[in-house]
Amino acid sequence: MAKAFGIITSSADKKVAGLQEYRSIGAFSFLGRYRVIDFPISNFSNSNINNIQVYIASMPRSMVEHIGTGRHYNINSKRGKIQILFPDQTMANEVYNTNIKNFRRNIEQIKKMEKEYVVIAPSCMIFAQDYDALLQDHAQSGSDITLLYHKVTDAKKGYATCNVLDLDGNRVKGISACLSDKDEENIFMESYVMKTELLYSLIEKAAAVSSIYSLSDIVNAELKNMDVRAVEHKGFFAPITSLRTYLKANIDLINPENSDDLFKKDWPIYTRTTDACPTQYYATTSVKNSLISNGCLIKGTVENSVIGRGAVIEEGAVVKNCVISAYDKIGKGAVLENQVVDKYATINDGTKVIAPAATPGYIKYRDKL
Amino acid sequence: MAKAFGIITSSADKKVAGLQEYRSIGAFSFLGRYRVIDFPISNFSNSNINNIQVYIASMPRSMVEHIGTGRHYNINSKRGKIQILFPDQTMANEVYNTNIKNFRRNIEQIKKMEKEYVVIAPSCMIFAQDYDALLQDHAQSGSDITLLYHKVTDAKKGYATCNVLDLDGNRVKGISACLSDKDEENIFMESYVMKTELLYSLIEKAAAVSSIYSLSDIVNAELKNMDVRAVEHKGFFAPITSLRTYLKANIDLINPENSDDLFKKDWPIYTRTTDACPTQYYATTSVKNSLISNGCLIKGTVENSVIGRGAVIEEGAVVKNCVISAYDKIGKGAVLENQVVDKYATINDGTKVIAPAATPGYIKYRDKL
Amino acid sequence: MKQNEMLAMILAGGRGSRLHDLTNKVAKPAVSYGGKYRIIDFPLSNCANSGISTVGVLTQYESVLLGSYAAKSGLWGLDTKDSGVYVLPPREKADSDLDVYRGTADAITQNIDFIDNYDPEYLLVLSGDHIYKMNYDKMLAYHKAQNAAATIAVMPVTLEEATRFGIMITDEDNKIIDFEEKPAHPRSTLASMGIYVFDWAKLRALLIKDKDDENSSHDFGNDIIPALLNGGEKLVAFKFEGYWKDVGTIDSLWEANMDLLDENNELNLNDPTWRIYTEDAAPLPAYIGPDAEIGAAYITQGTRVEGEVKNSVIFTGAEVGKGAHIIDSVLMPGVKVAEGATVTRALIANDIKVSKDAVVGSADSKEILLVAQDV
Amino acid sequence: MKQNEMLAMILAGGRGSRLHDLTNKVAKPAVSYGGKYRIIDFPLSNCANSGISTVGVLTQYESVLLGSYAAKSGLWGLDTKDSGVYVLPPREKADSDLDVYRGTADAITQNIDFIDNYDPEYLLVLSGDHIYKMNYDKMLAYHKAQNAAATIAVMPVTLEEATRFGIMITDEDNKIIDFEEKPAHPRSTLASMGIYVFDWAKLRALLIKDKDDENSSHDFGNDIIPALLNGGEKLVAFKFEGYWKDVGTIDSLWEANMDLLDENNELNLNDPTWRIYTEDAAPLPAYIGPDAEIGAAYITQGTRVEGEVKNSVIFTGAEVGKGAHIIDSVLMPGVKVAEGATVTRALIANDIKVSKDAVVGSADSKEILLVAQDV
Repeated sequence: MAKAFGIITSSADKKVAGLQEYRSIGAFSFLGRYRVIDFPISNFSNSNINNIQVYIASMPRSMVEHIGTGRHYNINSKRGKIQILFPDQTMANEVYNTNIKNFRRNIEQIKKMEKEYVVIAPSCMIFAQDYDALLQDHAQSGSDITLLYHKVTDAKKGYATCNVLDLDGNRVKGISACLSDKDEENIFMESYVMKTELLYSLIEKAAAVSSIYSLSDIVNAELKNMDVRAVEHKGFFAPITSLRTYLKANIDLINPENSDDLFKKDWPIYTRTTDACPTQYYATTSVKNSLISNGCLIKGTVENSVIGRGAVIEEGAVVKNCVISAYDKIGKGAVLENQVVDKYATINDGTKVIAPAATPGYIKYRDKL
Repeated sequence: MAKAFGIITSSADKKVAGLQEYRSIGAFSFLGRYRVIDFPISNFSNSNINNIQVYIASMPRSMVEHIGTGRHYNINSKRGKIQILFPDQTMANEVYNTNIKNFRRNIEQIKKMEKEYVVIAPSCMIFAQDYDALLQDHAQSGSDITLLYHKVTDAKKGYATCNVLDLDGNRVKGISACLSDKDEENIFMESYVMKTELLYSLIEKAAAVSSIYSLSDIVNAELKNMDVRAVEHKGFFAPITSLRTYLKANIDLINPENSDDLFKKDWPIYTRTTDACPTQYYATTSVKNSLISNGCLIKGTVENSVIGRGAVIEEGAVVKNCVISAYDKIGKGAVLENQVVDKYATINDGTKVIAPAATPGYIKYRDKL
Repeated sequence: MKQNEMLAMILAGGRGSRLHDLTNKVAKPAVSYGGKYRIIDFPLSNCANSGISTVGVLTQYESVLLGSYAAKSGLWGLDTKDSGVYVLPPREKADSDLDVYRGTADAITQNIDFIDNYDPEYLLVLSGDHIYKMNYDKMLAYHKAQNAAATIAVMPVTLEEATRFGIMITDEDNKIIDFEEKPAHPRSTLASMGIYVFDWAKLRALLIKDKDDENSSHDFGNDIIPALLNGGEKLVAFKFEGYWKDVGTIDSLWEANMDLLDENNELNLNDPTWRIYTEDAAPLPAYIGPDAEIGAAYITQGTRVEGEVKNSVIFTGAEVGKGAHIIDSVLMPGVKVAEGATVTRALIANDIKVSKDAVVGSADSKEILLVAQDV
Repeated sequence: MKQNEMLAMILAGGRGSRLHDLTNKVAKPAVSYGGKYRIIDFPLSNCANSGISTVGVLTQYESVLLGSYAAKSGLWGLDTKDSGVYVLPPREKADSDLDVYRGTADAITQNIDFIDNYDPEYLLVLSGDHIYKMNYDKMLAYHKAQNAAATIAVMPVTLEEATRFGIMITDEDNKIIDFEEKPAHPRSTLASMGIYVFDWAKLRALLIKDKDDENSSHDFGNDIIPALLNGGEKLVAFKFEGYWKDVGTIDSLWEANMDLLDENNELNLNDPTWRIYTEDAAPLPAYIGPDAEIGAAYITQGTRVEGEVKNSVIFTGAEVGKGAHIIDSVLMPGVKVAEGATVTRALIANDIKVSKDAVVGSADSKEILLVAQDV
């Protein structure tokens, strides 16, 4: 039993065009059969952190149904608990909807945890991390807070709403928005390890200073008073911060080199099963370099794409560099390139929708076109 | 498998002083170990209605945790589902927060049900009802809608926010607020059986006529165009519409004559277990005519009261005609009469809080006095 | 149906010896089928979908894997407060020594105490090794409407097939007037599917009588059904139309898998109103590599295909290397076919490795090749 | 601990014949205790609370109730994706006939195939009929820190009691240097609690050797522990302090229930950090009638008390009529004591009815009266 409880923040500050109108990023489907929230929850479960609070900013239905009581995440319901925590009321002015406000609203639930440490992780980033190891490392270091970061060499692309860490060795000197024109940056993975007592005091301090402070703001403001240390994360890392990065994260993981790095035998990523049957392929099909979920009927051509559960790709349809979501129907002779097609959409026979890779298209939930 | 799905409405129009500041009526604890929502869910489960939608108006946390995936209500998770549905956003002006608005927000989920009939029940009323029998009765009658009512002889007391049915035989002539000065009234139990298609059309009609129409308003307005029939409910019935009726419903059910009528062997009321151990009674105790949940320590005097899980009644304390909630501590020599004490409250040694039966007192969640 | 109005007992003790090496380590009901399922998923999912709450699984031979699998009652949603799947091997009792189940009826007799705990009105007896979808609730409704002592599900077979089955001779009202086990000259083509609904009280009395009958083989077909008929009880036939398969041999197991390649196959595993539930291994979706060639195929998640797959069924965890060819074959769970290998008209058993450039099976073989050792 | 690093096997085959009529129909681990529990809830809850995922329950005699109870793995939260409680009676195998478990070690030997499925590093062997709370994860940590082949939980007893136990003689580092079964003249007062952590690989090899040893009784205490000691393996004692009770007799079962009347009893079932989980019967809270007289008592939900209850434990579903007196007694589940009856120093078995004005037991009796038939 770990000495920590886990918090998964809502990532309400990230904005992904289209998809996010219908659910929060944590509830986005991912790689055909997962949801983004499966990654942080599985990380906690695999790290023996069995008391998990998932903070939700809005549109909770799909998240509540997906998480359930957490049995499918291997959490013993008697010894552990996945608790879903809701905001009081969403404020019209979005700047007020901070994670600090959400923590304060649910402070009684945080106090019930009775664990010495807290580990905080975001709901919008795809990576594997052993938090138990990080926790032990943190306790040994004697630091006040340990933050996790990932070194990237393409900082100009795709990290627009992320923060970066300014480091002096492994000491954190500053946390700021990723606006630089450098290629190399230390992207802050919005993951914290600290004593629960310290989280209480930071929540109180943040509220005293500014109503719009988030946790990273108050940590940044308090850097001079605390020993805040950074640990570098190695391995696959993909923040979901835009439609383009969402599509890219999916397509990058078709490559077994990437997926073998994220999905390890001793680090299972759990999800809810839907009991779909295997996928049926037809004599007319051509499938290359793709991930195909169960329950599909594939008659057409699929390349470099991720196909969700129960999708139908009709004869002569061509799907390239796309994420096709669950229960989509792609009609005969339709052509899709660089598209994210939301669930239950119908692409009529012969429809062609092609976008450049840098600015992929989004096709709406239940849309017909 | 029943041909109907079930809807449990939020009862957001009822106002219970105190308790409701912390949770909706469905999430109120009841008889020490239940919650009010256990009654409508168990009614559906026992009636073989395994697809259940629970509509929530606000403060969903405790309801979400209590309901979980519904296994404890005997719902096979593969064949059935308890789905929790949330409002879009609570409107500042409460008149807008109608059940029709909540249905419209979640209309896609209603459409997925694919059942011929719908049974609608309130979350705020305590009674047992075989909806499968009512459904068959409805189908045979050929009526458009069947409503359930209970005949009372104390209509002046405790039904203030309920509606009454104006009947001609079993034909419904009108639905109106219970404002009469008569003692005998037919209290409308906010339970409906109708075809799902009719519910769709009523939802659309209501929205077209008035933004503040609730389901009962539109049914009332359409009475002349439809065959609406009423069926009388027999047996224990207690609407939770005020602090007084909440206290009364609890205390009435201490009496085995009432509890034997509500809790029948072939009609179990399911709830979530908390794994509390049995209750410890001491040599100093005196307990008369009370219901005592598990996990309590009882040293003092308890009369005509319902005691929730894990409560402590210290030596010399006197508790009469009260609902003591889970984890309350009643200090030495404290005296409570006609009080509803919310959870985790502490009554200090020697404190006396006495109210008349007609206007019981409420002691706040986590309060110390 | 009402909670525990009808209890189901699945006879899952068969050795399935005609499945050769496939059943060395697992009982036949635990054999894999259809990419991701085990055979016993079918009766268990049928029970769940028919609203049955309590299921006993009567195991006997090599049941450790079958037992631990069936015990995961949540896989079929049968883990609510008052439901469950209970694995029931033979056991020692106060009044009798430990003994194997002597026949299908004896397996029920030895578990009368278990059944009595639930006090059901009806008992449903099923076989654990048939592939089909069936609503037992409808069968129960028929049983009640006919006011029968026992109802037996039957399906029409050809006259030739009829010689291999228990055959029911019925009158125009589906009342069973006679019964023949594997008749040389069948008088009817209605074959028993081994699916029975009994009035529990009547069956119980009969089983207790049968228990000490030294001339009895303690079998439903041989002893219990004839005894009911002779006793003048009303037995009726419940006609089933649809896909039903007893996968008793390697050929029939292969064939049952191949049936799934036809989009319009009668079994229709893609029916959202009657799902077959099974263990979910939580792997990635199927990875189809850049050089893969996929023809008509049935492929489940957790597989990696980098070669050619035509007219084949690929089970969870199976892998097909670059330049490998899988033709008219079934790769059971965990099979690894290395680069350049060719597999034709074969059924490769669980976790078998086919080495680089190996050639397995042939297009001309009459029988399907079972590969149960690494090649 | 890591998933399946340590598997637990609970020996639950005891006939418990000294519990007389209480174990006619149920195995001893299924006997009721403490108002709402069964004895086996203790090792199972200890497993759940210690982070163990997979538990085998080795049943033998009259196990239908015990088997269906333990199979409800969700009661202890052991029904997550990769956890489970598996009921394992003796079973027929390809290479051996159906046979009872010949001893505690043989019960494990016959399930080596089950254990191998999970490939654990350590095996925890427990008894299914002891009442205690223990963190096995701490015991495992001790086992690892000591780098032992086996770790045995021991507790200090009096010299007199020591003659009834397996006694461990240890050096100053808790290393076991000798072992004596029920010694007439004990050399130590450290009694084995029948709780063992083994390195699975070492135990496995030893069990396979022991299996065919005709001189072996296939018992952990008699054969396996001595064999390890003689083989020069490091065995260490893990000292337990706290409440532990083997309720082998009616007197000790009554006593263990009476222990709960002391608010400061060492077992402390009211500890929120180490709950004992059990089946929840979903009844109403305890109803205490207008004329009831309650003294020191331990009463669970689903009971109705309208008479006097003093120094007694009242189990789920029990009822005490008006003017009845229950003194120094235990009413097991479902007991109905009618109006005016008096029960003193008695243990009334499940579902027994005590009729109007009956007088049962006496304040002067030396032994506790077991009432197992309606009176």
